[in-house]
Amino acid sequence: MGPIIPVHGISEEWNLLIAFLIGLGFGFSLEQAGFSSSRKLAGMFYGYDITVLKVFFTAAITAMLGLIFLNYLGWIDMSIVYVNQYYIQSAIVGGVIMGVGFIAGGFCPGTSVCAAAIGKIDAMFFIGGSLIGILLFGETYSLWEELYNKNFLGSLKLSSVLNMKDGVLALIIVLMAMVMFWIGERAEKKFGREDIMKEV
Amino acid sequence: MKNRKNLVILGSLVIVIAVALIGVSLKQKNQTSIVVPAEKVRQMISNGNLYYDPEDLQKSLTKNGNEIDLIDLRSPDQFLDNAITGAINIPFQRILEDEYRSYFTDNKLKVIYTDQESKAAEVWTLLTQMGYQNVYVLKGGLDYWKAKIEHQDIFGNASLDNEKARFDFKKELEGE
Amino acid sequence: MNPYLAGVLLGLVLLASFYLTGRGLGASGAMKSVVVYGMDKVSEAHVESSHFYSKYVTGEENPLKSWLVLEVFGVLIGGFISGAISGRLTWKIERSPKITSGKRLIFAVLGGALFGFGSQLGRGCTSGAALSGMAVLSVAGFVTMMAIFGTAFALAYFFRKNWI
Amino acid sequence: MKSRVILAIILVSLSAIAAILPQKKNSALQLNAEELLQEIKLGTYNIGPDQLTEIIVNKDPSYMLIDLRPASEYEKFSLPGAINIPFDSLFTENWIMYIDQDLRKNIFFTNGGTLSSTALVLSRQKGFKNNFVLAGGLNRWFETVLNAKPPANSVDTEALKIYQRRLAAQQYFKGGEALPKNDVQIDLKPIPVRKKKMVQGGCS
Repeated sequence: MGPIIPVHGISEEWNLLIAFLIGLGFGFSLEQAGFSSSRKLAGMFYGYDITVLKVFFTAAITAMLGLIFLNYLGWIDMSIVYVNQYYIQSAIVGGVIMGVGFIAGGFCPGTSVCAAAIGKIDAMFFIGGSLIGILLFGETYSLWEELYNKNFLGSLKLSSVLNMKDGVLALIIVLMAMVMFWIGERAEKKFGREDIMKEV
Repeated sequence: MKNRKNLVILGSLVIVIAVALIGVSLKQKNQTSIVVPAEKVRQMISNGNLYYDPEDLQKSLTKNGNEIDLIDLRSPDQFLDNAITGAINIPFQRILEDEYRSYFTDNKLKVIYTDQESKAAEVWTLLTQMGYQNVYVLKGGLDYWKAKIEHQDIFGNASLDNEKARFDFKKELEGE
Repeated sequence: MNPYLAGVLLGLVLLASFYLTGRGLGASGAMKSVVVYGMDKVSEAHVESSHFYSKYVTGEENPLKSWLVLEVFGVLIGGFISGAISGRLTWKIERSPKITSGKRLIFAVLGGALFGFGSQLGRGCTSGAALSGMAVLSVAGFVTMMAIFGTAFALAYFFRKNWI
Repeated sequence: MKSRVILAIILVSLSAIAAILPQKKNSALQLNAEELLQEIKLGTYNIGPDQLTEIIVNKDPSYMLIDLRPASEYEKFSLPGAINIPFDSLFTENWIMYIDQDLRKNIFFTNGGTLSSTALVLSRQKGFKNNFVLAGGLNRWFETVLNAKPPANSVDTEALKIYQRRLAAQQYFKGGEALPKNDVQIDLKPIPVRKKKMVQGGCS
């Protein structure tokens, strides 16, 4: 039963090797999706290219359904799988700051690494900026420490908050995503920018 | 027309996935999950729900043998060689096989035994964790039964309470 | 590649990560390890006294020998392989014709700094918090995702010259 | 057909199946009935009286003796270095870190061995490793080692060897030359708690 490494106590070296292999797949699929282009990424916010929306939600839903089926078949122990811890304030404030960074810089950390790999100089500057930002946070940590640790709600799952089965929530999310894809594709038609799409 | 063909292909794809999922989940049928948590079973033992007293067993066996299912968990050889009259034989190694498991599903009182208590108690723990509530272990095991009930060997050293210290450990070690 | 197909592929990679290691993907954590490593080299005392850095340094262990650093190293190689296959390897500053290269780079650094800062406060970036978090249905994942994309949408108008 | 429509059909039908499926909880570390029966069949968790003697005489530090009897009996007598975890408080928070750990091999014992065997099976079902049980308990240990009787067949050299070893052990335990009695205890440092195997994740 999975998750394989923590359950079977597999050594740290194997864990790191698998991290590298998973990273390979991650980088490959990001690049194939076209996430190595900042103008393509930013396209989502202007409606001329909603690739980000498509890839992001399709990936999240695929993994979500996969986990539900693996769990049903008894192949994975979901109590061991990491569920992100929820601190209300810091998640929202942090998310808002990241949002500003996204529209200003045109990347997020994962895609910037991927874009830097194929020679995008702006992505390399973005990575440099990220390091500066993290350093800044580390140096001024005492100012944010209270906010950072406020209102800890544990590894909260949305399905338990809404008091419904994981599968039902997944169905709702899938339906919502399909509506979003439909709206997005219509937007692509309306705001389409041939000139930009040719360049990226 | 082309669209309809695509739909058929897609529909059959979905059906194949669904069938595969159901198939895989059926294949795992021979996994019996534990329904009673370990701590609850431990409490049952502390509350004395583990044992069945041999004298009570003897009484109910002579009175009306149908009240209790007496189950010998040892091997068939041992069972043929020497067993309590009225017992049936289910080697504990095979207890989860379908034909034997069905013995435990009715509500009749079940008393299980091995030569000593401890193996029967281990199997009792498993059965109780699986949710069978009406199973008990013959206190003292077959050894006590043979010595005290069948042979009336009053002076023998067979003890009913297995967990009672049979020696004064401290005195034995430190000398007189 | 068709974006939906790429999404399924990415989802399968994420699923493999959960099945094998019990954790999702991430990126900003690796950058933090680099920062912590750098600070540790500059001033060990400073790292030990900081409530933030000290969380990520244990004994003599090199902070770079972590799961996320290796994973992001894989992203680098994986991205390169994909770029090479699809013939996209070029040195290039991607920008809208409406701004200069210099301005684009300044915005990139600025955006990077904001993203780096926010990812630490929000305990993860788009991949670690939003994507992986949503896959396990965690509230944190949905909240972070909405905060990132909502803010970016709201401010898109002011940055339009950068992109279109 | 548009790729979005294909994707929608597949994902919606899969998630509809997911919505119908009952919610299950798996536990990778806990054993199911078949696995537990396999353990009972093998019985590899049993330690015999002579093995226990060797462990005590060699002062093997990788073993920890755990007395499951009530505190009153423990105070009167226990094996050298044994700690007391009464059966009634076996899975309480105070003690669970001693039986769910990766560092030492625990040997459970009681007077008769029945309770300790059930404790072993229960802890095994909970997924705890590194636990063993003294088969037959203290009673059998005393009977076979400290009250050892010469083998009936004196030609059997193997049995004779075991008997001589037992006599030496009697000297050791009764004479109190090398090993003091039960007043010496293993230094009871708390074993580092092994929390549930949680993985780190996210970007932290």
